[in-house]
Amino acid sequence: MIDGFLALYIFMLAAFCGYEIIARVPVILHTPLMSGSNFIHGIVLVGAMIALGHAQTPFEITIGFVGVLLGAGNAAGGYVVTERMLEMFKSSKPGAGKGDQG
Amino acid sequence: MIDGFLALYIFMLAAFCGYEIIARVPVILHTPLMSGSNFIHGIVLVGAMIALGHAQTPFEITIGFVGVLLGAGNAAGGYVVTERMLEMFKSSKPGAGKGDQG
Amino acid sequence: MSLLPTLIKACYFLAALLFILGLKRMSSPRTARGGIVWAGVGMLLAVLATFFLPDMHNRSLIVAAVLIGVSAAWWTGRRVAMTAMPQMVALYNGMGGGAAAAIGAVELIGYARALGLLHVVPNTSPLQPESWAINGLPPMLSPVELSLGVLGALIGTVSFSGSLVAFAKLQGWMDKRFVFPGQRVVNMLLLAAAVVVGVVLASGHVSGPLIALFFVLALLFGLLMTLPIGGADMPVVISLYNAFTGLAVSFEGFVLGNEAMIIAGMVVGAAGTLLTQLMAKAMNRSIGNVLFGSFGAAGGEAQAIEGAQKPVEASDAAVMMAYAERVVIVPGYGLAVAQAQHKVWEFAQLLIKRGVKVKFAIHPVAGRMPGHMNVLLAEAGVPYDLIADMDEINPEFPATDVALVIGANDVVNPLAKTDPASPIYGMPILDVSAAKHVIVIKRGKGTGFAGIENALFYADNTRMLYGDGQAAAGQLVNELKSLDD
Amino acid sequence: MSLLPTLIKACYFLAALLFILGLKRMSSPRTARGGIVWAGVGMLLAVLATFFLPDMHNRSLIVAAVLIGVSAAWWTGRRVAMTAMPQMVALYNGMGGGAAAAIGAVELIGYARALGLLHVVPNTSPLQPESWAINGLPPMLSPVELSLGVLGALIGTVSFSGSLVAFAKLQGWMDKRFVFPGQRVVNMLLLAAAVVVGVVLASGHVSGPLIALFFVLALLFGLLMTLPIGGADMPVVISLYNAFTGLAVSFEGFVLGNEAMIIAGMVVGAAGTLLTQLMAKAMNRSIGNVLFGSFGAAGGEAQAIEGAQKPVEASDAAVMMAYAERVVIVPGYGLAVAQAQHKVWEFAQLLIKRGVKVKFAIHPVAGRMPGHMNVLLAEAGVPYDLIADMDEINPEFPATDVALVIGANDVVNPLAKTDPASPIYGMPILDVSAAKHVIVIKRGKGTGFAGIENALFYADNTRMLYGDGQAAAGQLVNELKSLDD
Ligand SMILES: NC(=O)c1ccc[n+]([C@@H]2O[C@H](COP(=O)([O-])OP(=O)(O)OC[C@H]3O[C@@H](n4cnc5c(N)ncnc54)[C@H](OP(=O)(O)O)[C@@H]3O)[C@@H](O)[C@H]2O)c1
Ligand SMILES: NC(=O)c1ccc[n+]([C@@H]2O[C@H](COP(=O)([O-])OP(=O)(O)OC[C@H]3O[C@@H](n4cnc5c(N)ncnc54)[C@H](OP(=O)(O)O)[C@@H]3O)[C@@H](O)[C@H]2O)c1
Repeated sequence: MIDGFLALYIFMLAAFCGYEIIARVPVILHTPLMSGSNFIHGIVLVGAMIALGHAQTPFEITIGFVGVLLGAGNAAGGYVVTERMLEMFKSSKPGAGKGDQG
Repeated sequence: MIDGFLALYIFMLAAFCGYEIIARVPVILHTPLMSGSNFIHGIVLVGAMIALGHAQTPFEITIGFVGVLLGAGNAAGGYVVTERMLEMFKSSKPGAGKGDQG
Repeated sequence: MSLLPTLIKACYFLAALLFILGLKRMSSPRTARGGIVWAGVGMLLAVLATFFLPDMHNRSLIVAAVLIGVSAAWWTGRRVAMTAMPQMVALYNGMGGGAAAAIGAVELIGYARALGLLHVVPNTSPLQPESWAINGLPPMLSPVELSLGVLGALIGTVSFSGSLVAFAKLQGWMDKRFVFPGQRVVNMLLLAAAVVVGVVLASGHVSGPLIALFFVLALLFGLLMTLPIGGADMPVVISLYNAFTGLAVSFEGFVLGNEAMIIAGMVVGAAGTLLTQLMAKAMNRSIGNVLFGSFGAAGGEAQAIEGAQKPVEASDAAVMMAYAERVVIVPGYGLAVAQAQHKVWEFAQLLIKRGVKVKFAIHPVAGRMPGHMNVLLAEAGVPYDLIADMDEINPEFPATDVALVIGANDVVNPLAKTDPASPIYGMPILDVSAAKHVIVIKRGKGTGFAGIENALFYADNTRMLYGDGQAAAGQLVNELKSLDD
Repeated sequence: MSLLPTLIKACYFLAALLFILGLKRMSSPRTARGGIVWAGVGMLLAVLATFFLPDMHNRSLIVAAVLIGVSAAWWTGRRVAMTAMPQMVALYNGMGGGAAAAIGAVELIGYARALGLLHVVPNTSPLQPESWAINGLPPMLSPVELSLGVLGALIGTVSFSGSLVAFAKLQGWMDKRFVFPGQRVVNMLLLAAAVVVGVVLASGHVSGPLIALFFVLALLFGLLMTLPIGGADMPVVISLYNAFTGLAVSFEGFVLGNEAMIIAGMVVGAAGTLLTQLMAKAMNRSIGNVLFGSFGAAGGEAQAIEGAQKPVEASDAAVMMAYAERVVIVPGYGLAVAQAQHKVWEFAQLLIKRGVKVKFAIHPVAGRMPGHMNVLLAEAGVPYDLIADMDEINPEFPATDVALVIGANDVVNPLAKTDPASPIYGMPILDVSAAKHVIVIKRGKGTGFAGIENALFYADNTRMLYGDGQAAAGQLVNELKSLDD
């Protein structure tokens, strides 16, 4: 559907973006970043939805259903966990109130 | 020729790449970088060649010819100037021989 | 292009943009919080748009699966303790890998069906180019699509089973490392077999049994590959599988013609690969060493340590610190296990009130994940400016009266400097033994992650305060309060 | 896809990859040199590949134009003095903008011809879809292509005429700033007119006269827009036009269906925009202020400065420094004008041989382009570790015996701290007046870029050594040598 070379360009540019954005990040953010990027590949949910939406035999539908289930878990879980971690980072900033964290 | 959305994706990703690569560059490299990126858009030469290669009337051919001339100037000049500047940066590194620069 | 598909495509574009912007914000502490929200908005947009794709069947099943998946993950994600974050990330990551594998499986099975090899009579023709037009699965995949689809399925499956093993290990469901002779050879053979079957599939010879074999091999490889890796190396491995899932998503996105998946997946793939390298570097290891190394397994003869550990009472320890000028608190994995961060911060606040200069010193690999201690101390409310990193604090130890080590072991082990046979030899450590007095809180004579003795505990200026981290910190708090009364 | 087009496309892909990698390397001093070479290889690949595109006519003309353009630019680029770098960059950048505009013009004219509006009978049919298949101009452009083509032509043309003005000004061909009342309004009207004509063109109403009008308006706007800007603000403006050209190239690349152009152009567009901002920030200005501001034009009443400038002989100055313990050399634009860097470094080496501790202090905006002084000193062979930036050196001035200011003015002007009416008020400066003695080399009582008096020259501890920078440095060298004899 996408011309092979165009896909190659997009692969390359996206890879550079990801690499450049992460380069020079302090160690203390490694875990939230890992979890944040974990959330971002939760976009696989969209693909699983498309797969299930076009599945035809019961077997395909079953696999598609499991796929959507897993994808939804990735997206939702990744979000919650990342948000919880980053929330704490925020409250530790000097200047921010020290009593308002969970 | 290129699907509009695909082009949009490529525009966006390329813009991020350019931005991310330049962020956090020391002041002393601003001029060589400006000249280096000036060289890179010398790729316009390729476009001018294509335009001239498909020009048909004498008027179009004239404009195309000027375009190629200008594009070639951009590419070649940008390269020479950048290379000369960066060469000096290199020789100023401690550890590098101090007698080998022009 | 009609309106609805254009709108849907615009949503996908926005989602990709928001993901990148979000990730950018996440990589700086100042803007990190907003970053995840931006990315979240992008995800919402993309998922909502997908519901409106034309020619989607099984919509009620989709809604049901999304609702179940989201609520289960949301519920566990909200409840889980901060210390269990690494395994949760592993779990969710494995789910993503599984989803990518499932997409690949559906594609392959659909392809096989279209080839008529499975002899299933579809209720509708699989060859309906129009209905798959925008983002559906093309019934006949091009060779490039088929290859990337198979590759994505392979990577996704490995990430799936590997991440689940990582989860189980970190969760404590699988304490022992599973090692047998020739393991590495078996793993390589498994991988080779999976690749060979994959190549056959990608060349268009798609059939049911072959698909099944392919996935079984990939699952097994992910499993066996991860089993021998020690629990504490897991963060690096999880980060690697995170990058794997990203790649798998990107490749499956290509097959589906979905640019948002392609871009988001590839961004994560690259970012995750770099993160993995950075993490391994912070632990003074190489990725290869993490994956195939025998960290702490064999090792030479350890240096014998002379002397005895000298215990101290909580009351004496409290007095020492109450009348000290400078105290540096060094937290380690034990702090996380004991969830002692709140008590420790309460104790530190009491000291500060008495005029003692208190700092927290955090080693880059203290705990079990990068930034582990920062997260815990931040949770307890310790302000940023009291927290020093290794390079900052090491020169200050000679001027420190008391270094209070709580649940840390490897990161303060002087053998890292002196014993070339030690598995942690060469790792930079926090130089606590340079302080005038050292007080160590731990439960007993247990070793740390590296499983080795610690010369610090036998040093002349070291006193051991045995007990659970939280309980010991509580005792210190009480002693300090009674001093004031 | 047959083999040749695939190979050509692969070359373009490699070129885009090499451009990005090259730019990445260029942005770190350690790898910068290699970066331009990588990008150069990419360019070579792309240009060579283009020769092999099928269905290209006028090949001999193409070769001729490339050869002429390359050799002319190569020759000037090799010969030009280091101090003239900014205007050369402006010139080459203008050429790029012009080339983009020319592409746009050929597209528009071809489109008009295809519409039959110019009533030219083409010798071959303009509608031959096959012959334009890979990378040629599509005879009928889609609305999006037409719009982006027009936009690219507009931006490219503005960059073309604007850059040429910048070149002329920096080259000294146009010394005066060209200002008239209502200038800003005229400029805005010009721009508006160009945009309106552009919109008409983009809506498909393409005709010969309209195309001509469009380019004339754009040319005029670029010209008038740049004329009032002071010569010393030019680096920022050039950087902006550099970004413009990048965008123009990207858009024209879209029309031609050439991904290498799209990507390289957009990368430069984004990078150039950011660079422009960073440069303006380093000069303590905003981009808007540079483009429309009246820097140094009006200004309030300047503070009157009491006292007189006290001259000094070269021999006395040389003795002062020869017996000093610490000397800091502060170069400025005058060093570049006088090309004095080699002599100054010779002088510094003589001092070092005598045991004097010598450092060079570089202000971020010393000279006329970012990094100007670094480039010059590097050219002369001054090692990196003797060069200090502002934040590093300012605390050291009180312990400095002699600060030797050579051709610097604004960057050492204390009025930036004390006089709110001064155009440079708020700019951080090098704190030379804190040194025990200050020696200033300049030709006379000329002012610097900001055109204002400098209180430093009247300070009690300042002595003026009048003369051309290179000549004065030569005198100092001779005096120092005669001291040793
Ligand atoms: N940060 C990372 O990213 C990361 C990732 C993977 C591996 N690692 C590795 O993990 C190690 C981290 O070093 P570390 O010094 O933080 O931890 P450690 O070396 O694992 O030592 C933890 C210590 O805490 C004590 N402890 C356990 N539970 C406790 C409790 N409830 N109360 C009080 N004390 C308790 C244990 O002794 P008792 O049993 O006697 O109480 C143990 O000696 C390093 O070797 C590092 O390479 C780090
Ligand atoms: N670096 C950048 O990117 C950049 C870009 C644009 C604008 N600027 C501006 O440029 C200024 C730079 O400050 P600066 O202190 O380097 O230079 P400056 O303020 O322009 O002063 C240069 C001084 O050098 C003297 N001079 C000129 N020719 C000379 C020669 N042949 N021999 C000896 N002396 C000579 C001049 O005085 P005489 O005529 O008496 O000799 C003049 O006072 C700042 O205002 C900055 O904002 C910088």
